[in-house]
Amino acid sequence: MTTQPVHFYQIGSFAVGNRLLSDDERTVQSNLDRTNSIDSGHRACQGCGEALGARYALDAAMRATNGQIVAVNATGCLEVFSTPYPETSWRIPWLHSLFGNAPAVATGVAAALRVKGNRDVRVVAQAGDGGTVDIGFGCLSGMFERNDDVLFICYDNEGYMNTGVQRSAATPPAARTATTEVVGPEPGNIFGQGKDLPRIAMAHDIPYVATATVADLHDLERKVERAMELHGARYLHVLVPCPLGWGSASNETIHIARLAKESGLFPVFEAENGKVTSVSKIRRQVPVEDYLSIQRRFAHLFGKNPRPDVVAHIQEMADQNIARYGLVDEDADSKEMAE
Amino acid sequence: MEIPFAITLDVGTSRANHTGSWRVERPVYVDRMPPCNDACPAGENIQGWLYEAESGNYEAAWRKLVEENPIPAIMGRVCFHPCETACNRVQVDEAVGINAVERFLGDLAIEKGWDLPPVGTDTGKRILVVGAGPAGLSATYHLRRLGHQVRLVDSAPQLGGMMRYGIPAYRLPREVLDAEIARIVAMGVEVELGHVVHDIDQERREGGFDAVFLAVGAQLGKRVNIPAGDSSHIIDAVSFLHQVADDDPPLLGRRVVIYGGGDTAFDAARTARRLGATDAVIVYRRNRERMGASGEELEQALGEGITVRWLSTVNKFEGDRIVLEKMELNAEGFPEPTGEFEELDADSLVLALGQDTDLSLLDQASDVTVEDGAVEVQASMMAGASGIFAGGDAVPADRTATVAVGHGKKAAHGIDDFVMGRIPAQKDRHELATFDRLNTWYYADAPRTKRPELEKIRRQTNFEEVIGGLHEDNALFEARRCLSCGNCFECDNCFGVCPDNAVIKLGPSQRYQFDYDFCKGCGICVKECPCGAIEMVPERI
Amino acid sequence: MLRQIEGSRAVAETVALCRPEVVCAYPISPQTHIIEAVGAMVKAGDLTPCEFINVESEFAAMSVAIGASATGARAYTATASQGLLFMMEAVYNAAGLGLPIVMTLANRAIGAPINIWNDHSDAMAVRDSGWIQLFAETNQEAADLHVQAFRLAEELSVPVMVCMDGFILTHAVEGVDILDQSFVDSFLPPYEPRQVLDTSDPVSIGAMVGPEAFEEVRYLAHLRQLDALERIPLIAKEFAEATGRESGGLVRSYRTDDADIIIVALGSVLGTIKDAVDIRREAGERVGVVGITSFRPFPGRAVHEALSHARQVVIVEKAFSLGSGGVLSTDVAMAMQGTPLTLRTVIAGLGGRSITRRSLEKLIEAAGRDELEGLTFLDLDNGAVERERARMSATRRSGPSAENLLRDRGTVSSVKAKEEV
Amino acid sequence: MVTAAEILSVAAFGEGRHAQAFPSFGSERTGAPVVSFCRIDDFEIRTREPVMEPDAVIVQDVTLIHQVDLFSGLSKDGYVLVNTSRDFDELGFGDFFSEFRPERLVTCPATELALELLGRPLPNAALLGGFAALTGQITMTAIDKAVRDRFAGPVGERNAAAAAAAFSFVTSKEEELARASSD
Repeated sequence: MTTQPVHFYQIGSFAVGNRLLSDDERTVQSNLDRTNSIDSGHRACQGCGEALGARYALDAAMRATNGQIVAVNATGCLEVFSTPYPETSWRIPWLHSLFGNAPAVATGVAAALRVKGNRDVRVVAQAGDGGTVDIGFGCLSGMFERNDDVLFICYDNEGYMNTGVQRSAATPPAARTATTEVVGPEPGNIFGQGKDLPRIAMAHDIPYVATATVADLHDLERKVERAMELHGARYLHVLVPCPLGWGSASNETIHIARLAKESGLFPVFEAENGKVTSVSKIRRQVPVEDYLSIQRRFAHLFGKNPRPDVVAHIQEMADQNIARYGLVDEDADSKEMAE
Repeated sequence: MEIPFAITLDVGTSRANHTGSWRVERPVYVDRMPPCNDACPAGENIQGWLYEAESGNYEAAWRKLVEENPIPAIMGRVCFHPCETACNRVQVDEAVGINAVERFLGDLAIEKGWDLPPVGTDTGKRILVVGAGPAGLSATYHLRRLGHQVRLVDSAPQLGGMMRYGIPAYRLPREVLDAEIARIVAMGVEVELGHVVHDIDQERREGGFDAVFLAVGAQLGKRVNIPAGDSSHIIDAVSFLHQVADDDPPLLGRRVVIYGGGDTAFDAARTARRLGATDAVIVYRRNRERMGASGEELEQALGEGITVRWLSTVNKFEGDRIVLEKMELNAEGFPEPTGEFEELDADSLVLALGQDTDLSLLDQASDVTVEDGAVEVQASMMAGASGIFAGGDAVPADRTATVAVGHGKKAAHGIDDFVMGRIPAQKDRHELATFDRLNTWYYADAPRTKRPELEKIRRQTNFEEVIGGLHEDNALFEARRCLSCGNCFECDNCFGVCPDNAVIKLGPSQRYQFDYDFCKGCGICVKECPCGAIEMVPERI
Repeated sequence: MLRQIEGSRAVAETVALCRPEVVCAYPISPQTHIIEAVGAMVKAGDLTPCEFINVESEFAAMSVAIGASATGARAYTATASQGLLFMMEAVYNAAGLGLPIVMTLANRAIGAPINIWNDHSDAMAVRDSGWIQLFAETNQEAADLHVQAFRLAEELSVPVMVCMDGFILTHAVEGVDILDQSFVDSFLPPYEPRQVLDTSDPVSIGAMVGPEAFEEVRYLAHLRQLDALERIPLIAKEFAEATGRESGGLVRSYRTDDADIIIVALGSVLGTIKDAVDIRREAGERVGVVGITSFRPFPGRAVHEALSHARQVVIVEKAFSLGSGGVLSTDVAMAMQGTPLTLRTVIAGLGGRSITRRSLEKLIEAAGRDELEGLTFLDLDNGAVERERARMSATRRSGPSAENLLRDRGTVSSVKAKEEV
Repeated sequence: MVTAAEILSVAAFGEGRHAQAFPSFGSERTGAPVVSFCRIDDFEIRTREPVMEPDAVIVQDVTLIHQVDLFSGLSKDGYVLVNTSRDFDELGFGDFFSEFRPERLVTCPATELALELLGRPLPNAALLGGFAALTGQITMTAIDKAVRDRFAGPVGERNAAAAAAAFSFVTSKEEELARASSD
């Protein structure tokens, strides 16, 4: 009974680590010997969710493969802030080619490793949402369709942040960006269905598709580890809030990611071979207002001329996710304990 | 490999870029005062000993506990645990069962025969402690640890004061009481029982004591004038309970009326039931809300078949009938007579209307102020400048054993300063770790399946001994429910959530430190610290 | 072994002899036969170990090659025309990263109007990308150049493009001597990457370089191109000694010793030009030919030496820079600075227009009479042009020129032709 | 047609001569009107221009003759082989070939022979057999070998048979003509 799972209830259950856990039960991030695949001195903004997400994901991948990781990077914030000559923050073999071709470059790396009989080294490709859902979309779909042995990670901050916060196909409705200004009768980003890449990826019937946020490290690391157990094309979509682009406080990054999940706006789940195999239930459900109202990119929905209609519309989107993935569980606690 | 110029770079080189210079605020680690510690009259470092208990290190936990309070097994039973009322966890699900864990640790210590910490090196100072109740025993313990010799006197034949003569055995088994007292006595204490001090100055002079601690308690049951026939049997609760404790219980008959609404009234009532009374009726002039005793006690009493007559006073007691007058509360909430009467069959009436202190021993004492039956004391618990200290029920404060234990500790340190000629050191308290400073997301609720069991145990704690306390596993569970308010419990959150790897983990129980070369001051660590043990402070720019 | 085979087949088999480890395929005429043949060899297990990857675009083809090359694999692909333009960004990137990829470019025109036939517009569009560009005159040379290309690319860590005229060479069936494996293995050592993604020695490849170093990076790349000017002739020489074949090199001269008119050109048209030259020589004209094999790096000195003794140089180009003129001509002009030489540019064979020996003879005659203008378009249908210009000036909505021109031409039946005679 | 030119070049190559075959490059779809060329020479062939003045024209698809100028550049001494079961008059050339040498003009039902011997309307091999018979520029042996190189096994057999059939068809036609003119 003393060995009852301290893990996921009681003191600091959801924290990164827990001194009461044995080493092998600990997250990668709680370990002194974590690789810090992306090291200090990078030029990301204060509170950058992408810098955090990248370290989380790659450190986990490093542990899962005993350090046998090669990373390919699309152009974007992550690439620019990590490798401005003469300094790089990467501690792993890393290749940047172009904005739109990361999946294909990764295919090439994987092919080279395969042809050289190097089975241990695994390939991770990473890009922001622009490099994934927009300019890199063709190559990504091709990589999926060929089922190349690549884990592709999208760090989704819902816009082109590196170029000064412009709209991408991952920008949510009503959000203000430099190319969807808050002017005219329908301020902010126009309503569209957006590109739901995780579901598009699932439609390729690839071995593994998962979503995660920087707010739940345990979940993120588990998913990276699962992805590394599998071969073929795998896709991980990580929500990484951007204080600069979202107009949020630098210390809110994780909090906002959490609200995105708890409101249902960002469903966290995993799927194998095109079928959903698990979802992270909402633990403390919040209305979308809680999420929207602390981001200046949505300020116009609550300002002088508030737009309850738009907020309601966004709430509908959240409710649709909740229904689609069954995010709300009557007995959330015990569910969460069961996990 | 010889790498191409500029296009290709050697790994990790960005550490040359000290992004700490971007910072306008810096995070710093702090320790805050947890509300439980803050609320504990005995000044226990509750968060501290729970921290040890969490890892199953019970002896360390117990040792931390007895730093402040030498009688945890007793307190784990009789304390009304204001700590749990203050506990921040109330706002997550429900309070941590601190009292239950305390009792568990106390009992375990007795079972394992752990010794109290060693006595301090002899200072040659002699201290007289008058009264061997919780205050006296607590003072004795702390004085011995400070290296002073202690003479402990009490008028009663046994040590324990009200813990023995006021609190019934079903709440505090005598073997527990004896065991914890014996541990203190074993520290080397001159004990004289059945000794009544008449003149404190004389006693001090003759004994050559450097200081005196008065912990005489309040053993005189208040009496009121109730018209009664000669045959009618009236007794005050203090005497009643004392006689029970002496195994010489008075005969009260089958129908007992207890007059009063405090803890003592309930102790008396429940004791009467245990002595065979079929009807034990508590008569109280106010209503439930204004009752002195804890709701917990009321529940337990009602559970035992005791009945309460609210808003009633005893008007007279003739033969086997008591006449009650109905009362009503006025605007200020004071009870006023209504002129309505009713009758109640009774064989005896127990008066539980509060206690008075016998301070006659101070009559000769110079510059000691006694105001409505209590000794005026300063922060150091010294009454005047004479080296006479007082605590427990003898001074104006809540009359609980826990308060008394706290007084004893405080007085011991006051006495220490006094006899060693030290100016009392000003202890600055940490800022309070309020709930709003916590990030409770990181604390999961206990699984629903587990809760009933825990609640049962929490309820049992102050209840009949026939039902035991926590056992090791659920004690561990309970301890681990602690939020560690305001004090780092090494959850690695700051270490993990820093986007700049600017937190250095120092290893087990070494906590962390910030790497200000790289910390950009984003503040995520502060926001995501579960227990609020980090704060942002402006940089000097 | 000498065989009568299609040019694409000859190239495919030679590429296979070079043991490429990763080959990316995306179909576009007239390159398709090459990649099909390589794919078949991989699938049949005749080329192994090799990963043959069917990609979703040319952009992906070059990107896959980039990833493979950076991981230490010998990478190959082929493309043409629009395909090259679609992969353009990656083409520059491969060169910028110094990855020794070899690519066959089956030269083809660029639309609109869409046109699948041969000219050199595609090669010219990427001449500044940092790739070495070698032009093949025959299928034999096209095949041989690939072996030299891999050697050169890997020695210098620079990507190499072997340009061969679409259809004219790729689809022509003629005698080609296919090298044997043992020779290729001895000529082309295994790929030793200059930089590689290696978990035991990690580096970050593809950093962002700002103003403080970008110019130096570019200059260093330029110096590598100059190194290539040294290596190309040596590799060709070594190749010639082993095979007895004059394949590759920087420039090749034909009957220029006493020539006062020299025709300069790239690729397969050189054969027809040589025939025309022989005929004009019989008529007593002192005319010769200089073929340029290495277009990038441009062998300025070699060109200067080959031409300086002539009186007039006529550059026959299968591409031109609209609004300016010849592309090759500009490079030649740079090489001939300070000489009294007369330079004439002739644009010919655009979009697959046949360059006939007849027309070339006329051209040479005209040159001999000093009648060539600075810029001439060979066999241009001036009538059609004039009619279209008239249409355009007459009506705003005159419709697309291409279609109008076709309508002008119409089709002629055998019988009608006869009647017109 | 592309295949025919290629096989012819291979046949010539087989006889130790230089040969060059290439299509008039068009879309890769079969069926689209295609012209392809073959040069045979005793010296290296350098030119890349299309054949402007053919010595012989083989018409595989007779329906084209009224759409495209098939015979431009063909000298009066040129050879013409048309894939049809009809004769030139029936094709409606009128006096188009009046100045040509009649023994160098022949029609041959290559497609019908192919259908008969291959079971598929692929007249290439047959036309080459006819060409060998008509021109004597290439031996039937070389054609036979080239055809068998191009098509393996039974398919090769049948194509070779079709070529042979056409060869004898044209040969006998030529002999008829010779007799007729000698009469």
